[in-house]
Amino acid sequence: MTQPRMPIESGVPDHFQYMHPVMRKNYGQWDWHERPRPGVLHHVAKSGDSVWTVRAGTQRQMDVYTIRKLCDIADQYAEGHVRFTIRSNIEFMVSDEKKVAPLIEALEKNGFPIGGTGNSVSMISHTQGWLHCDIPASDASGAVKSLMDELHHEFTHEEMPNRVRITTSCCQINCGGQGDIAINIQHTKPPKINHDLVANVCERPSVVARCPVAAIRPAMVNGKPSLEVDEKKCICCGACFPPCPPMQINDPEHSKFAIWVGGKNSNARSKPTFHKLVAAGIPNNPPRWPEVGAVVKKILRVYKEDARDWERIGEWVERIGWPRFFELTELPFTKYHVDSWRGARHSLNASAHIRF
Amino acid sequence: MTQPRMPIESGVPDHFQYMHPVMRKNYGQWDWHERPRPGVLHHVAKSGDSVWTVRAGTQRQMDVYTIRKLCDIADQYAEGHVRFTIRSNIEFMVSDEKKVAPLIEALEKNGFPIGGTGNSVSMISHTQGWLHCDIPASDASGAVKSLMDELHHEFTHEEMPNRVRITTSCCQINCGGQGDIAINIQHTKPPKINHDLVANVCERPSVVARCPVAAIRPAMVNGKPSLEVDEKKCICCGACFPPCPPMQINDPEHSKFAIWVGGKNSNARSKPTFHKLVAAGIPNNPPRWPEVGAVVKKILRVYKEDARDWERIGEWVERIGWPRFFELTELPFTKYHVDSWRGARHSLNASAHIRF
Amino acid sequence: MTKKMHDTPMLDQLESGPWPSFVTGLKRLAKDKDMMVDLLGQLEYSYKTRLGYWKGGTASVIGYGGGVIPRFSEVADRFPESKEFHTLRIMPPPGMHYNTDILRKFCDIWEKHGSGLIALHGQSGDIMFQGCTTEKVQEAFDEINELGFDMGGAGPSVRTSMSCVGHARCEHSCYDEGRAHRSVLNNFTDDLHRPALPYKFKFKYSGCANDCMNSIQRSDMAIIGTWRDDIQVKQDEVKKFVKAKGRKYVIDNVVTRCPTQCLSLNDDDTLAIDNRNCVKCMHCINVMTKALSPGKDRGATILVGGKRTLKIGDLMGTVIVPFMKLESDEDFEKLVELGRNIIDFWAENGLEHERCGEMIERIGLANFLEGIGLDIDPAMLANPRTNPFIRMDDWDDEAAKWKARKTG
Amino acid sequence: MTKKMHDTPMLDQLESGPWPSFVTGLKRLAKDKDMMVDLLGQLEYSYKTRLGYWKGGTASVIGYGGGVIPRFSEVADRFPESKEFHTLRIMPPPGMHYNTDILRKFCDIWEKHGSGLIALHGQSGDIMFQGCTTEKVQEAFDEINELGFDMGGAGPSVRTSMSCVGHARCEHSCYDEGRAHRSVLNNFTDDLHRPALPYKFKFKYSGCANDCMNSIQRSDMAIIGTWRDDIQVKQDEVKKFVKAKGRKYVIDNVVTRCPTQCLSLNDDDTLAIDNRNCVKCMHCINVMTKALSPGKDRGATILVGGKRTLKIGDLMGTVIVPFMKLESDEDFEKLVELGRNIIDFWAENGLEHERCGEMIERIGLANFLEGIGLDIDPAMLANPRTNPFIRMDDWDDEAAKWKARKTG
Ligand code: SRM
Ligand code: SRM
Ligand code: SRM
Ligand code: SRM
Ligand code: SF4
Ligand code: SF4
Ligand code: SF4
Ligand code: SF4
Ligand code: SF4
Ligand code: SF4
Ligand code: SF4
Ligand code: SF4
Repeated sequence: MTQPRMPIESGVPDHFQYMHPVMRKNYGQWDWHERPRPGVLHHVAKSGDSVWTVRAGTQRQMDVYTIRKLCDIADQYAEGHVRFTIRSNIEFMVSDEKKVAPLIEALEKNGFPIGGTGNSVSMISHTQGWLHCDIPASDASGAVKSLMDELHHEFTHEEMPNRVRITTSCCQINCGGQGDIAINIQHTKPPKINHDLVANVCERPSVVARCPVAAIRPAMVNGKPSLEVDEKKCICCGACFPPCPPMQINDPEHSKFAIWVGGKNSNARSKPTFHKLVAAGIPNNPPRWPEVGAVVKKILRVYKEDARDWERIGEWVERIGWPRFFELTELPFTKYHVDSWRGARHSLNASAHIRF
Repeated sequence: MTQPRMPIESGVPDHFQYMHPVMRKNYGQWDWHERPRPGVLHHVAKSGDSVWTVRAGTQRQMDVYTIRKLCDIADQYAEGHVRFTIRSNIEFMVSDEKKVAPLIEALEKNGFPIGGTGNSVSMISHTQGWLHCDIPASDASGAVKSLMDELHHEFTHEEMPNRVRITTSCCQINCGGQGDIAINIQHTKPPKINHDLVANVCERPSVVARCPVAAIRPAMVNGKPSLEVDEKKCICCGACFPPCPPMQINDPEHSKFAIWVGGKNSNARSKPTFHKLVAAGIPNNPPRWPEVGAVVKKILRVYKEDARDWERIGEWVERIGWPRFFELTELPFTKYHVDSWRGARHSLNASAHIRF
Repeated sequence: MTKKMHDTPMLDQLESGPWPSFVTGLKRLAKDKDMMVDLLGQLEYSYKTRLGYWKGGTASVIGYGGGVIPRFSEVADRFPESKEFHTLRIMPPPGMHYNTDILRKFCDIWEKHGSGLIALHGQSGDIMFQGCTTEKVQEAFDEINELGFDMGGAGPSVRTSMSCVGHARCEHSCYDEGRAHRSVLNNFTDDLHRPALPYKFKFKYSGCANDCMNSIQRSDMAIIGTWRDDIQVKQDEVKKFVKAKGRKYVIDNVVTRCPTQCLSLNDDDTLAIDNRNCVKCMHCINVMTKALSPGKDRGATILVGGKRTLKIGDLMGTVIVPFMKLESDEDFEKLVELGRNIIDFWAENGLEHERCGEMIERIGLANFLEGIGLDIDPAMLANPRTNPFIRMDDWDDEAAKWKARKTG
Repeated sequence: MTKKMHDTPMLDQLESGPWPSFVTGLKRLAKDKDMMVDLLGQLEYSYKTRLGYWKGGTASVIGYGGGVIPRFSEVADRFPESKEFHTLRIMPPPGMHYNTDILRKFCDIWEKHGSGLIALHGQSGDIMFQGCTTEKVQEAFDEINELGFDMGGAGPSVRTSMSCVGHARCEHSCYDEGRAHRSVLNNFTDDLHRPALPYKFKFKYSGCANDCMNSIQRSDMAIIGTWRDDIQVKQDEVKKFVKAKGRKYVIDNVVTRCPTQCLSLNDDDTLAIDNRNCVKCMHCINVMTKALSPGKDRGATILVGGKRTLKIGDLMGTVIVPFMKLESDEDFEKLVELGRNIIDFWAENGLEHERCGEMIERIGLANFLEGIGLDIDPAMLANPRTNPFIRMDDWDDEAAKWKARKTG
């Protein structure tokens, strides 16, 4: 037997080797930019150099044929360099404005939508779902595809008051993070325990420790060491499931979708904010999740009509107030919107500020 | 023996019987007001009636001679009616503008300062202290008198950016409430327990329950039931002292003053806010507490110079930022300013918003 | 009468300076009252040793469980004449209006039965007759009571209440504070006079969001005036104001200060108001008192749970009724009933020494509202929850309730 | 190669519509790969039953403890060819720049050893080579590694990092994100490849406060560009902008949107900036990209503790270094050292499965700062404490420290 190959612990590779030459040349020396049209950025360096970027949507989970197709386009119409954005959009850089139109044409012909810039709805942050993850209650690829189909116009046009960043998460862990709109699985029933498996599969003390509300107790069931859940305490968060798969939280019926709005990571104008619950109890309905799409589109429509330029969704609601948000979106307001977690008092209206 | 007299449970008396007739006549029908000079309000009713109010400071804890003197003035220069404000200022109402000047003259001659209106520093909210309370670590009457002596000019003039409402509290219970500036006792050492007395005086279980951090345990000391305090946990709040006087929290040396700014009850512009710690470790130094006065005056001076019209102290700091507040006031910033209580995360800077 | 004054070198220093001196007042009383001679002595002793020397105990009047704050001296051996120095808390009229006649009567009674020291007023609003022996408490109270004044609150009870001058002299007032104050409090005299609640419960009444009574933070139930329709604008007065102060002043001090950016100064110096987004904060009305006034459809917002700091940290009151009309007899009855429901629920569910706001923090606002039979409303929130930590398997039922309310 | 496709009526519906379809991609791969035939079968089965069928297990490469996400099918009896479907997480270059050459090489390797499915990129930034048997993991990795790419993070370790396009193409960029990214990460390869920390630890790099990497909320340590001096203004460009857009547009969209009201449009259409109160939020610069730019004295703000929701609720990162220069070699070494100190302290004091932010919440920011040897600063706070619940008998010493720092 040969020596096993030990990894070359090279870490993060050098980016300059792959970077478009104009970007490399003007690294750290950019001056300003403009958006000639949706999906296109024009950056001007202090040296006077320009680079045009064309941004296109992808399905993220790409087969090699799709990637090669994108490479072909890059080689033929761009200058052989691409980059990807945090939202799995692909960007082609060209140093000559004339190359922009043919590039766009090639991309569109091959089914890649051009957009995602400025005040558009960009690609939805994508997680794993049934395709790969071991804990999902829904699918990410399918849900994102369905939603992006519906939001195609909003991706390819810049008609929103400000950019809209949507995230999805296929379990309550929320690998998708905060979003202007976040579409997240919300379990609504405590886990059902498969007692036969607990003894073998779970480290019981660490599962017990994982529960945020101490609802899990070690217990003997049918003479075997297992666990039991205090269903009155359980907040159905699913935290017990990854370390202990027999604590089955996923349920075809009772794992629902919840929709949140007003998450914001940027510091522009207002400080970053977390997203807030606005709708729940939405069925997990593959392959196209029409009920989810309906709520998202309703929120987007109202935002588009009512918000001022540069107002992100959360900033807009902050100005018009939550009562009006629920009125305009016609979403039901329930006791579940009222925070009951630690520090809930910070979310109450501790003022006489009310809009009527 | 005669029958004991049972109380007439009359409750809150009718206010109309004591109200100035012009106010009674125009009850609920006022139209607008102006402040012709500091300490004087002119209210105009929809009927066209006017009432002039002259506001004067008092020592709150008044001897009957002082009260009778005020009554004499009211009878001679006003129209026999007065009211008191929430800040123990007295108000004389007259229906004729001509009466204002003589009234002011009489009040001033008798040592009652005219002011407390508009953008002045009004009378400090007054608590009991050593004069009457069973738990004070300082005196209220003396501290308020000393401070108001120093702030006399600010009471009689309207030179602040907005009104300034100062509160004092002679123990950490804080009967004085929130203030633009709050001057509160802050204990700095855990209570010393007088074990001999505990058995007789304290209901031990309720004292244990009163401690916010569960630092008190029942214990046997010298064979007698007593209590012990976990000094590592104890936050020196003094909550155990009222129900259990042997838990001596008051200390001539270690009960210090702390100063807080930015409390605001009104909803004008910004929502109401709590005051925030800015200075501590200030000696409890009767009879004139000069160190307290020095800090308060420093804060007021900077506020007066730097704030914009209508900005309350908290709103001003919110705009200029806390680093600049500490810079301008030259108050030391310490780790104790960093919240360590439940929900402390809400007080951290969860943004990249920083002024340099 | 003749007792020699103690040396009070520290207190003496408090006789100088421009502010009225309580020490001068105490000394004047001490001329006739030995009790005050020793009180001054004890106070000087406190100043010197930097410690207090009062302790509690019992003192009361027949028929009532509270309202007298008993004080016994721990240094009575040195200062025997002030060994008892109790305070009577007496409820003031709403708005703290008096005529000289009633004040003089108070003075006479207190000169006769007490120390002669009266605090106007305590931080909860009471007239505090301070300094009385156990023996004299009853007589003093009887005479005060005969004047039409009643005992205030102390202990775990409904407490004395305060209301702003409001309707009596303030153009901002959105409801009759005095009527609300008396309607509610005089329905709770039993809970006020006979302490039997988990802890204290305070009502405070402010006629508008300026909240001159600090109600949001210093009362368990705050009644704050507001309105639902448009701000009343006298555009001619706006123009005059702009003319007098200048456009820049108006923009910098009014327009840009609106918390929801709903003001805009038109080119013709009139003011445009986006009333839909006005949060009734009062600022613009405060600045332009002649030109602007609250709307005509007035009432109050009710907030619950304010208190100071011990033992979970300060609490602001938070909205539980966004708007309540306060005009008809029925309206005021509803207000009383609301207070009653809250106090009943809290009396049943509050722990010992747990204020209403602390209970709400413990059980959650939604449960509290359910307990007192109120519907939830988004106006009660700064924002909906930001965490998913909640079991909501009956979402559909809850959603249906909202829809029924909206259509019904 | 020849395995018959399963019926996938539900997935088939995802082939329509304007957005690129992953199903079409999977089907294309299935033409050559039986693994993908069964993968589609299992996925359709998930769609039908609305349940997932993957479980964890072990898969790794020699020399590393993490970076492969092992997936074994629970329905391998029905779909045997995809019974193993592991993912290799591979670290991208900063800014995710590629040329077609390297992408094509990835495709070739993955076509050979894996399923042919590559995700660009994972939410943590990894290139995810998805779908590999246990057997092939090593070979695939070896070839990728030979291209100069290294394994990403998984498990309780330092994780793969992301940095914005920044210096490469963005005029807002306040420091060299790529350099910072590589300097730090490549000093933590051991902690990245051999999971031995309490939990995951993520670094993210954004060149300015727009935070295009979501670093504040999605990383344990966020490095966000900023500046200390005045915003650079080209007043002639301001004038052009005002001319093009109109004064009203500029006032409504720039001036009134500044969070600290430090902008004012002069009468001559130039812009006045109160730089002292500017909080570097980026808004005005975003709107007037040609006229305004960050100042010249640039660097970064460091925030620590961001993460998503379990188990105490979402945490934002909070400031621990208001400003750090990032220019010289020493500056970057200091950044690495800071990361090292934080990770060391957390490794020692964090509980199992406790993120750094959760630890800070538990022990308090002041203790954390002391632990890592940083001085406190008011810029770290939204506001000082509002409660008095703290023992501070060594206030004087602490005050002296501040004074020494200020004068020293
Ligand atoms: C390419 C990308 C960075 C990268 O390295 O990949 C990027 C690039 C730019 N961002 Fe971004 N942002 C990118 C993700 C983000 C994100 C993160 C996200 O999408 O999850 C945010 C934070 C969103 C949030 O708050 O949750 C983000 C918040 C901003 C903002 C702040 C907007 C605001 O008002 O809140 C700006 C400023 C602006 O556009 O005015 C900005 C501005 C820009 C500029 C204009 C910077 C520049 O001068 O080059 C770039 C072009 C933007 C455009 O699309 O018009 N970028 N930007 C990312 C593109 C994502 C995509 O494909 O859609
Ligand atoms: C007399 C009094 C009510 C009473 O029933 O006793 C009162 C009376 C008025 N207040 Fe007040 N306020 C009174 C205590 C308060 C308090 C409570 C306190 O002092 O602790 C507050 C809340 C302070 C806080 O936020 O903590 C208060 C916050 C206001 C405000 C809001 C100011 C702001 O911008 O935040 C206004 C509006 C204004 O003046 O612009 C106001 C306005 C007024 C007006 C102008 C209302 C009117 O039109 O008549 C009255 C004359 C004010 C003046 O002094 O110039 N009043 N006012 C109180 C006088 C106290 C004193 O002797 O100093
Ligand atoms: C007299 C007064 C201060 C003054 O000089 O004005 C006062 C004095 C006392 N207060 Fe107070 N409080 C007074 C208004 C307040 C206020 C202000 C208010 O009502 O708006 C507050 C803050 C608001 C609140 O309710 O939270 C206040 C919060 C407290 C607390 C803390 C309550 C809490 O829930 O945290 C205590 C402690 C307790 O009750 O256990 C307290 C306890 C006390 C006791 C009874 C101390 C004790 O346990 O023995 C003091 C009796 C002093 C005495 O010898 O007369 N006092 N107390 C005020 C009542 C006079 C009156 O009836 O008008
Ligand atoms: C693959 C990926 C989603 C995707 O499709 O892009 C992902 C997938 C998983 N995440 Fe994640 N997370 C991914 C980015 C994130 C992010 C976003 C980020 O990094 O910016 C977050 C939120 C930020 C954060 O760190 O809080 C995130 C928060 C979590 C958490 C919650 C951590 C917490 O402290 O609350 C878990 C649970 C855990 O680690 O115990 C988790 C756990 C997982 C696990 C390992 C589930 C598990 O326990 O088995 C998932 C493996 C899926 C799979 O089969 O590959 N994942 N995860 C992302 C990583 C790809 C990559 O390496 O590039
Ligand atoms: S959100 Fe949940 S199910 Fe989806 S990839 Fe992340 S851990 Fe897996
Ligand atoms: S679902 Fe969450 S709350 Fe319920 S038992 Fe599991 S970990 Fe605990
Ligand atoms: S603040 Fe404390 S010491 Fe002062 S009166 Fe109130 S309870 Fe007594
Ligand atoms: S002072 Fe406060 S924290 Fe300390 S033992 Fe007493 S009640 Fe507990
Ligand atoms: S609270 Fe409002 S109504 Fe009452 S006195 Fe103050 S300003 Fe007038
Ligand atoms: S009352 Fe307040 S919120 Fe309403 S318009 Fe005036 S300033 Fe704006
Ligand atoms: S974070 Fe700032 S520097 Fe980086 S790409 Fe976004 S806008 Fe440019
Ligand atoms: S960067 Fe933000 S805070 Fe600074 S001047 Fe511009 S808008 Fe104001």
